[in-house]
Amino acid sequence: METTAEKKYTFKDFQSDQEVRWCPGCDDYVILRSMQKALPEMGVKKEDVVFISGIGCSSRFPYYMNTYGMHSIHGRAPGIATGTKLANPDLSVWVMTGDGDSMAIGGNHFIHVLRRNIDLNIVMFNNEIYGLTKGQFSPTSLVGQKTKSSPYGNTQPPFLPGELALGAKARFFARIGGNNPKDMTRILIEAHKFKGTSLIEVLQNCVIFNDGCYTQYTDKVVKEDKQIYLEHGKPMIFGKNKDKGLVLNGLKLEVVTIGENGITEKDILVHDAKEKDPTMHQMLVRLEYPLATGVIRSFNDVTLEERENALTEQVKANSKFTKTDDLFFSGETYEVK
Amino acid sequence: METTAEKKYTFKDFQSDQEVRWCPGCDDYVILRSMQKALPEMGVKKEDVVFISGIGCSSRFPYYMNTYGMHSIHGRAPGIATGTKLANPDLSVWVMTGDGDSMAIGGNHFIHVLRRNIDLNIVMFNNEIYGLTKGQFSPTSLVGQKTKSSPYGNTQPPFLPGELALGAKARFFARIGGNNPKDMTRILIEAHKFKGTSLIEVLQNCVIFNDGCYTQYTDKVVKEDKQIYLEHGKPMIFGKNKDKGLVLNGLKLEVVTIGENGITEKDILVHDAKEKDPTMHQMLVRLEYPLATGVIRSFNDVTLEERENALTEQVKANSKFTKTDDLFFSGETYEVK
Amino acid sequence: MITTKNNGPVEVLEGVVIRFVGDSGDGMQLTGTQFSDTSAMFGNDIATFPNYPAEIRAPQGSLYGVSGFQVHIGSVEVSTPGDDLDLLVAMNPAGLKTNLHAVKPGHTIIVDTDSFTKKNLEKAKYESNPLEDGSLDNYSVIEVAMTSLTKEALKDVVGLDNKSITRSKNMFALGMVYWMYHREKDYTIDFFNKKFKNKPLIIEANTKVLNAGYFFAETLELIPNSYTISPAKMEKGTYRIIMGNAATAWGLLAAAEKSGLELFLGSYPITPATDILHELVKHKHFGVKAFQAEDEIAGISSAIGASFAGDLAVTTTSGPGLALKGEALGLAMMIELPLVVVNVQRGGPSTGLPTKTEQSDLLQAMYGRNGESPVVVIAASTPANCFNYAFEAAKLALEHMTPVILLTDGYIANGSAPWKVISVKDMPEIKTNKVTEYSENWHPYDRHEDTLARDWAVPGTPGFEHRVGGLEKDSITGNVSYVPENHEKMTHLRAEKIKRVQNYIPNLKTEFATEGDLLVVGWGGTYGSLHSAVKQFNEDGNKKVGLAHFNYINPLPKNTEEVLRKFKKIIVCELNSGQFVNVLKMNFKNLDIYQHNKVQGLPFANSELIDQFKQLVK
Amino acid sequence: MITTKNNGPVEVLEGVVIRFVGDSGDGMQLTGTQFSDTSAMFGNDIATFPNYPAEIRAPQGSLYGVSGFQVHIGSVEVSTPGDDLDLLVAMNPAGLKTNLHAVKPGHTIIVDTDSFTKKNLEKAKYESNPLEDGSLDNYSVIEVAMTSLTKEALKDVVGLDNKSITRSKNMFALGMVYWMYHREKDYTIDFFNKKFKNKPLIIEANTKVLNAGYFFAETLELIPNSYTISPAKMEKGTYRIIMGNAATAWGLLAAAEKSGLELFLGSYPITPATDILHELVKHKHFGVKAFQAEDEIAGISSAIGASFAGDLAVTTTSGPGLALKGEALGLAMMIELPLVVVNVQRGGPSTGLPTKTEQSDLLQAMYGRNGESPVVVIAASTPANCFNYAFEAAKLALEHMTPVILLTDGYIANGSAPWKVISVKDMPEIKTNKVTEYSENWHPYDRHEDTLARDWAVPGTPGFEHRVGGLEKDSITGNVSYVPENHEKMTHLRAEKIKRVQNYIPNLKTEFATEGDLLVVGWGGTYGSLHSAVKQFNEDGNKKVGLAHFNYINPLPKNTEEVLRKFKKIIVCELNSGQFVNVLKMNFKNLDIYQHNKVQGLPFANSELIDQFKQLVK
Ligand SMILES: Cc1ncc(C[n+]2csc(CCOP(=O)(O)OP(=O)(O)O)c2C)c(N)n1
Ligand SMILES: Cc1ncc(C[n+]2csc(CCOP(=O)(O)OP(=O)(O)O)c2C)c(N)n1
Ligand code: SF4
Ligand code: SF4
Ligand SMILES: [Mg+2]
Ligand SMILES: [Mg+2]
Repeated sequence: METTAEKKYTFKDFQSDQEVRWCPGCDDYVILRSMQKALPEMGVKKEDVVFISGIGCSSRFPYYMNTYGMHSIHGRAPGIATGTKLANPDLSVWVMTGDGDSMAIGGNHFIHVLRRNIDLNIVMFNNEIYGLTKGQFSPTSLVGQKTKSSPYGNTQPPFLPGELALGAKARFFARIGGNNPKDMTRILIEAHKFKGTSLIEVLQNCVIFNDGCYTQYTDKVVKEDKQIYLEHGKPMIFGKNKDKGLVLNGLKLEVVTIGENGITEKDILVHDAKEKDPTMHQMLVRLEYPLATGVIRSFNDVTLEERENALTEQVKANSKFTKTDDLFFSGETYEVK
Repeated sequence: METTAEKKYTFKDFQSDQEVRWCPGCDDYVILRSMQKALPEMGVKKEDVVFISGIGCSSRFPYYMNTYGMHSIHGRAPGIATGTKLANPDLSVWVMTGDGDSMAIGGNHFIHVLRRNIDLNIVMFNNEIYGLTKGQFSPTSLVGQKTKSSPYGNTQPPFLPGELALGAKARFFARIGGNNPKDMTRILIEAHKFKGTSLIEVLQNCVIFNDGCYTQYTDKVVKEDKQIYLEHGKPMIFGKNKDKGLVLNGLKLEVVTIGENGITEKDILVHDAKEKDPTMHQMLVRLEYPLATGVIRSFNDVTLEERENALTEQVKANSKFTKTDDLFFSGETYEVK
Repeated sequence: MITTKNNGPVEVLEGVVIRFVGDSGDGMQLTGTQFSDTSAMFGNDIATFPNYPAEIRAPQGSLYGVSGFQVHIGSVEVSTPGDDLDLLVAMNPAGLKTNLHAVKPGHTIIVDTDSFTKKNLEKAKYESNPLEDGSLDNYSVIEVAMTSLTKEALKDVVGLDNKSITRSKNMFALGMVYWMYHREKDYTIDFFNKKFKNKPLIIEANTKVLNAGYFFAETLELIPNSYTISPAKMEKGTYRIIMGNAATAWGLLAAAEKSGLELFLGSYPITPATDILHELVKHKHFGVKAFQAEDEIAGISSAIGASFAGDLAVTTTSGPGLALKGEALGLAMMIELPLVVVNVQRGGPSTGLPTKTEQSDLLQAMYGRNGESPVVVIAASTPANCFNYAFEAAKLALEHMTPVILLTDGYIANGSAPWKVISVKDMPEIKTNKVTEYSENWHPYDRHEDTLARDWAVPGTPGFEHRVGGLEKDSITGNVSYVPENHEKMTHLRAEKIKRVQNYIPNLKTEFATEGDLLVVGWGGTYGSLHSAVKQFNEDGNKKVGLAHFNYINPLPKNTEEVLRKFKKIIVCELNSGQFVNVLKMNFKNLDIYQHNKVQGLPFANSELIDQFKQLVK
Repeated sequence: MITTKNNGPVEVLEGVVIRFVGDSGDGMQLTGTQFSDTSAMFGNDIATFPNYPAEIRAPQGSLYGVSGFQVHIGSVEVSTPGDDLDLLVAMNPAGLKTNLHAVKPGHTIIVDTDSFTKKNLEKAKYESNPLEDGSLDNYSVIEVAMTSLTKEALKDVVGLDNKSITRSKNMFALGMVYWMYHREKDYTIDFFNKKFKNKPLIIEANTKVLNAGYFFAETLELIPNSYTISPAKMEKGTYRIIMGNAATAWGLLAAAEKSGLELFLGSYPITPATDILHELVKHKHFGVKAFQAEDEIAGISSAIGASFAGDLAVTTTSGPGLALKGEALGLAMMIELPLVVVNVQRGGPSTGLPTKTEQSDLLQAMYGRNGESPVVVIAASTPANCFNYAFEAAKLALEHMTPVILLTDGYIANGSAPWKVISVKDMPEIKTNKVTEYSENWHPYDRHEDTLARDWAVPGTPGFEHRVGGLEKDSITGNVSYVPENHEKMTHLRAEKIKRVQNYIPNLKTEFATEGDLLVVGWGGTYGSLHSAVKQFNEDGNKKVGLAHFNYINPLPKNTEEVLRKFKKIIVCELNSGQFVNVLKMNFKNLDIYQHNKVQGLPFANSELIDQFKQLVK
C-alpha cells in the first residue's frame, strides 16, 4: 500500500499546467475538480498517484492532473493499469474511462479487471454517448435514442453498468450524479481506501450530444425525491423530507412512506454494502425509483496482488534458487573437457 | 424464421465425413451426438443450419456437422454469427465455443451478443481449462487450481458464466452436465425454439487436463442429490427420492426436506424461467447445493433483428427512395450545359 | 494554388482561394459551404476543405478553437482546395492569428473589428492589436464592424433573441464576399427558406443580414484583387457537391444495387471514417444493414459473417482500427470471402493526429497480418472518385472472392468537390460467384480458371453444405490439411489469385508526358496536389515532366514497369516517410528513384513540389 | 543431414540421424530425449526435433496420431536435427507409414512386430503388411516382437499392471539402440531412480526392460550401418541440453538480473509460444511476475503498464497474437517505453498450421501497425542462442527506450541442443535510462545525444510527474502538439532513434567466404540448415560460397551493403514467400538477388539447398 504523505496538499497541487479543453458546462469539469479535492484527503504522495485512461473526452483526464499519467489507447486502460499495479503495488492507480471506452471496445478488460480484484480504482464517465467522436450511441444509450449513428433510433438494448460489473464479480460499486461534487469527492476517497477493484459510475451529462439524459434524476429540484443516497449501516431512506424508505416484498424492493399505514423507520431496510452475497446490491442497481446512488457494494475480498505476493513469498521460502546462476547450473548439466 | 423441413432427418444426416479427433472419453463427443440427435427434432432444413466456432478443442465442432459451418478465429464467433444472422435471419445459427474462447479472448463479443439479444444459440463447453493449448487455467478455473500456467495454483478468481451472462442481460440461460445427453438434447431444442440469444453452459469434462472437475455434481451416483433440474412451472424439487426442495428465506435459497417439520410440496418454490426480473435466476445460478441445471432463465424479449426489421419497414414506407438513382439525383444538384 | 497567367495581383484570375475563419460557434462551415455551393451552381469548378478544431467545443476565442473552411473556385479545372489565400475572412483575432501566414502578400483580409476586444486579443495571445500595430501593412485589410452592423440590420426584427442576432453575423460576411465575387444571393436565400421552414424569424434575420452585407460591400465598392471568375469548362451533365466519405458510402450503395446484393456494414466509429457509417445508417430504405459493433474486431467479424451468408459486406475504419482488424482480415483472406475494408487514413502513429491527413497506412494494408496473406489494395484519389473506387473495391471483392482494402485519407474524405452524378445503370456490371444449383462432386475450393476465385455457396442453399476455417485446407475439398506440399500449393494459389487481378484492372496512364527526364509518381489522395503542381511546372515552360498516379497498389497495373522505364528519373511523392516507394523497389530493379515525403498532417503545397521538381530537372 | 566422407553405408560416420516414432501414448518423446541426453553426456554434439500430432490425444494407431522424436548426434559440430534417417525405430504401422520416406535407402528400420496387427494395419491404411509384401526390400529391417519380449522380461515383477508393462516397451527399443551405438545405460537408469522415486516397481520395470533390450541386441549382434560416434570437439565447459523456448525465458531472466529490474511477463497462451510462459511462471523465486491475461491485447497492455512502472516488461506470442498486438505496440513505440515482444513464428496465414514452423511474420513485425512506427526487430537462429537474443532484446529495449520484437520460430523454439551454460556475471552490462534525482527543467522528451533515448522516469519518483500518451507530442515537453513541423520532427526522431541502434550492434560476419560468386543469405531459425548446406557444398569441392546470416533485421548491421557487394550473386533463402529479400531490396539498389523459398511448415532440407546453389554457380 502506498505510504502516506507527510506534506499536506491542496487541490492546486494536483492541477497540471495544461488548459482544460472540455466543452463549457461539461460534467467532466466536476469530476476533475472533485478528484483534485479528494486527493489531498487521501494522504497519498503525489508521485505515487497514476492516472491511466483510454480514448474519449473523459480520457483526456490525465493531462489535467499534475501526477503521473498515461492517455493510452481506446479501451485498454484496465489492462495497462493492471500491469502498472502489479509492477508496483505501492502506487495508487486510477483508471479514468468513458462508457464506450470501458464497455464497448474495452469491455473484455473491464470485466476481467473486476473479476481479478486487483487494487485499482475505476471512474466511469457514463454519458450514454460517444462524445469525442461527436455523438454515436454507446452500450449505455437507450433503445430508441436518436444519435448520429442511429438517426431512426437505437435498436441495441443498453447495459446497466452496475449490473454488468456485479455479474463480473465487482467487489466495489458506487454510483453518483455528475452534478454532485460533494458526494463524489467522498466516494472517490472511499474507493481509494477500498482494497480491491473499485468501480465508480458517474452519471455524467454531455451538454453537446446527450444533454439532459439524467435530469429526471439529477435535477436539483427532483434529486432528493428521485435518488436515494446509500450509506453502509444506514436505513434506506430518501425524499426531500426524509419520509420515504425501501422495504423488501418477496424479491422486489418497494417504496413506502414513513408514518403512513403504520410504517416506522424500523421497518426500513438497512444498507449492508459489505455483504458478500450480491443479490440485494443487484436489486439496488436495477432500481429505477428511486435511483440508487452512493456506495452500493463494498465487499472486502482478497486482492490479486495479495494472492500473488503470498505465493511468491512461499515459493521463495522453499526454493534453492536465489540467483539465475543457481538455475542455470542446476540439474542435468555435463562437462566437456 | 427458418422454414421447417418437409423431409424428416435422422442424426446420420448431420454427420460429416470428417474423422472426429477429440480425445477418447471427452465429453465433447456427448455434445456432438446430442446436437446430431436434437437437430432432426427441430424441423429445420439442413441447409439453413450454420455452426460458427472460434478456436479450441470445442471449436472443432463444426467440422463434424454436415451443415454449413465456420471454424473461425479465437473468440470472434459471436461477432461473426451476428453478421450471419443479420444478413439472413432465416438461418438457424449456432455458436460453439469454449470457456476460454467465449470468456477470455472472446469476452467482449460474448457480453455484447447477449446484450443485443439477436436470435442465436450459444453452446459453451465449460471445462474450466484451455484444452487445445494443453492445459492452462481459464477464466472459469478455480483459485488454487494447478495448471501448466499456474504450477503453484491459480490466483485469479473465476467468472460464473451464468452470473456474467445475466449481468450482460442474457434472456435465456441453461446449464447441463456434459454426461447427460438426454436432457442436453431437450435443452438444445428449447434453445432453438427460443427467440433471442440463448446460452447453454455445458459442464464438460476434459479427461486429459482437468479430469473430474465436475464429478462432485455429475457423477452418476451423486447426480440426483447434488443437482436440481429446473423446469418452468414445476416445483424446485430434487434428490434421489424427490424429497428435497428449495424455499426462500429472506434473500437466500434454502434446501428443505418434504415431510420433515411440516414441509409439504406446496411450500416449495415453483420455477418461473419466464420472469423478466432476473433476481431469482441469479440466485439459482449462484446456488452451490444443489447445483441448478436445466433452463434457468427464458425471458421473452424483442430481438435485435425484429427491432431492425421494424425500423427498416417503417423507413421504407416513408421514404421516396427506392433506387440509388433517386438518392443520387435528389436535392442539391445542378446542371452544367 | 492560384494559376495566374502571371503573378500580378489585379489580373483576371482563373481561380481564387478564400478561407473563412472564426470560432467553432461562428458558423464558418455553413458560410463556406454556401459560398462554394453557390459558385458551383454558377458553373465554377470547386474544391473545399474544412478544418475543425480537435476539441468538440473549444472555449470561445481560443487559438485551438478556431474553425475554418477553405474554398477554391476556378474557371478552369480545380484540383485542390489551394494553398495560399487571395482572401481571408477572419471573424476574430484567434482566426487572424492562426491563418495570416497563409494569405498571399498584398492580398485581402476582412476582419470583424467588433471582435478585436482586449479579452479576445489576449485569448489569441496578441501583445498588441494587429489592426493598429502595423503588422498587417502589406495586406489590404478591410475593417468592418460586422457585429454592430448585424445588430443594426436586425434592430426592427421583433422577437429575435440576442444569440440569434450575433450568430447571424457570418451571413454579413458572406453577403460581402458574394458582392465582391459577383455571386447571386438567391441560392442561399432559398437555402434559408428550406432549412428554417418553421422558423420564419430566422429566415428573415439571415436574409436581412446577408443583404446588408451585400449592400454594404456595394456602397463601399469593396474591390478584391481579383474580378469575377467565369464558369469553368466542365463536362456537360448533372452535378452535385459531394464529400469524399459520402462518395465512398454511395459507391457502396451503387455496388450493392448493381450486384443485386444487400449491403452490410459492420463498423466501429473512428475519426475520420465515421461519416461513412453516418451516411449508410440513413439508408435503411435501400435495405442497408449498418451494424455499429462493440469494437473494430467485432466490426470486421460481423462483416465476415455477413459475407459468409451472402451479403456485400463492408467494414470501415481508420489506422488504429485497421491494426486491430489484422487477424480477422487474415481469416477472410484464408477462407476467401468477398470483403471490402475501407481505411480512411489519418495522422499516425498510434492515436497520432486523428483529425489530420496522412498516407502512412500503406504498408500496414499490405503486410499488417500474420503469415503470407495477400489482399487487393486500391486507393481513391479525389473526393469524387471515392465513389468509383468504393464501387471498384466491391466489384473486385465479389468477382475475385477476396478482401479488398480501399485506402482514402482525411484530406479527400472531408474535402468536397463537384461530382458528375452517374446513374447506376451506367456503372459496370458486377458478376458475383454465387452458386445456386448443386451438381455432383462440387468442392468448396474448386476454382474458376480465369480468376482462380472459388464459388460462393451461401448458407440456405441446399446441397452445398460445407465448412470453412482458418486452418490450412486441402486445395480442393477445403478439409483441414497438414500436408506440406498442399500448404505450399495453397500459399501460391492465394498469391496468384491476387496477381491475376491485374488482368481486370486498367493500365497505368501517365499525364503530361509519356517519356522524358522526370516522372512524378504518387498514389491516393495526393492526386490533386501533384496534378496541379506538375501542370504548373510544365506550363511554366520547364522540361516536360510526367505524372503517374496510382489507384491500384496490389496488384500494380500490368504496364507499371514499362511506364516507369520510359523516364530517366522518378520521384515518388508521399505524405509519409516513404512507403509506396518501397513497394516499387521490391518490384522493379535498377530504377533511378528519388522521393519527396511530408509528414505534417497536411497536404503538399504547390510550391514545395515545384521546388523538388526543379532540383531534379535542371 | 549426414556428412559421410562418401556415401558408402558402412563407413565410420561423423554423425547419425535417428528417429523414434509411435503412438502419442508410446513415450517416444521420452525415449528420444534419453538417447540425446545420454549422447550429449558422452560428448557428442546433438540437435533434436520433436514432432507432436496436432490433436491432444489422437486415437491409437491412427496416422495423424503418430508422435516422433528425431535426434542427430555427431562427432563434429551438428547444426540441424538432420534430414534423412540412418535409423528409424517404428513402434507401430502408422509410424512406419508416415516416416518411411525419410529413411535413407539401405539403412536400418527397427519395428515392433507385435504391433503389426490387422487392426493397426487398417488404421494405418495399409492394404497389405509391409513386413511381408516386400515393400521394405531395400532397407535393412530388424523385426522384433518388442511387446512380447517386454512382457516376458517383466513376467516375474509382481504387482505390475498390464498398462505399465506395455507402456515400458519403448525402453526395450531404447536399450537396443543404446547397444547399437555403444551408449552407456547408466544415465537413463539414474533418471528412472530420480523420476520415479516413490514408484520402486516402475523403476525396476523400466530398468529391466532397458537391459533386456540392450542384451537382446547384444545377443543378436545387431549392427547398424554405422559404428560408434566419437565425441565431438566442443569448446570446454559446462553444458546442458536446452529447448529454444526455455532458452528465451532464461535469457529474459538473465537480463532482468543484469539490469537490476524485476521481470514482468504479460501473455496469453498460443502455440508454439506458450512454453515460454510455462517456463517463466515457475520462477516466482526470482520475483518474476508472470501474468496470464484475458487475451493478447491485455497481455501487451499489461506489459506496457509494467514498463511504465519500471519493470523489464515482456509479452510473448505467435503470429495471430502479434497481429492483435499491433495497435498497442504502436502506443509503446509512441510513448517510447522499453518493451520486449517475443513472436514465435508458426505456419500462417490466419490459424494456418499452428504446430508447424515458418518465417512469414517478418514484414508484419516491420509494418504491422498504423502510421510510421519503427521498432527494433531481431531474430534468434538456434535453440541455444535464443538465450542470447532474448537477453539482447531486453538490453536494446532498455538502453534505447523502444519496443524490440524478437522473432523465433517453432523449429528452434521446440528444438533442443547443447548450451554452454554462461554465468550472468559474464553477460554484458545493461544500463537502463532510469532517473531518480529530479533537477530543474527536466522534460519527459529530452533525449540522450548518443542513443536519442529519453529518460525513464517511473511513477513513485518525486519531481518527475508527467503524462505520456498516444497523441503526437511536443518534441521536448511531451505535451500534446498538433504543430505540423513538430509532427514531422518527431516522426524523424523516432526513425533516427532506431537507426542509431546500428551503432550498438555487431557488424555482419560472413562464413566460409568473404567474397566470391555466391553469397547465401538467411535470417533467424534457418541458420542450422543453411550453415550445414553451405559447409557441405564447399566441402564437396565446389566454387566457394559464403554465408551471411542475419540476426539483426531492423536496423540492419552497418556493414551490410559492403558485405553484400563483395559477391557477384546473392541468394536469400527463407521459409516464406520472400520477405527479408524485400527488406534488402528496399535498402540496397542494384544487387543481383535470387531467392529460394519454402512454405511447407518444414525446415529446409540439405539437398534442396545444395541444388539451388549448384544452379547459381556452375
Ligand atoms: C481503436 C480505436 N477505435 C476507435 C476510436 C475512436 N473513438 C475515440 S473515443 C471513442 C468513444 C468515446 O466514447 P466514451 O468512451 O463514452 O468517451 P466520451 O467521449 O463519451 O467521454 C471512439 C469510438 C479510437 N480512438 N481508437
Ligand atoms: C489469437 C489467438 N490467441 C491464442 C490462441 C491459442 N488458443 C487456441 S485455443 C485456446 C484456448 C482454448 O480454450 P477453450 O476456449 O476453453 O477451448 P477448449 O480447448 O478448452 O475446448 C487458445 C489460448 C489462438 N489460436 N489464437
Ligand atoms: S462532447 Fe460532451 S462529453 Fe465531450 S467534452 Fe463536450 S460535453 Fe463533455
Ligand atoms: S484435451 Fe480435453 S477438451 Fe480437448 S479433446 Fe482432449 S479431453 Fe477433450
Ligand atoms: Mg461516453
Ligand atoms: Mg476450455
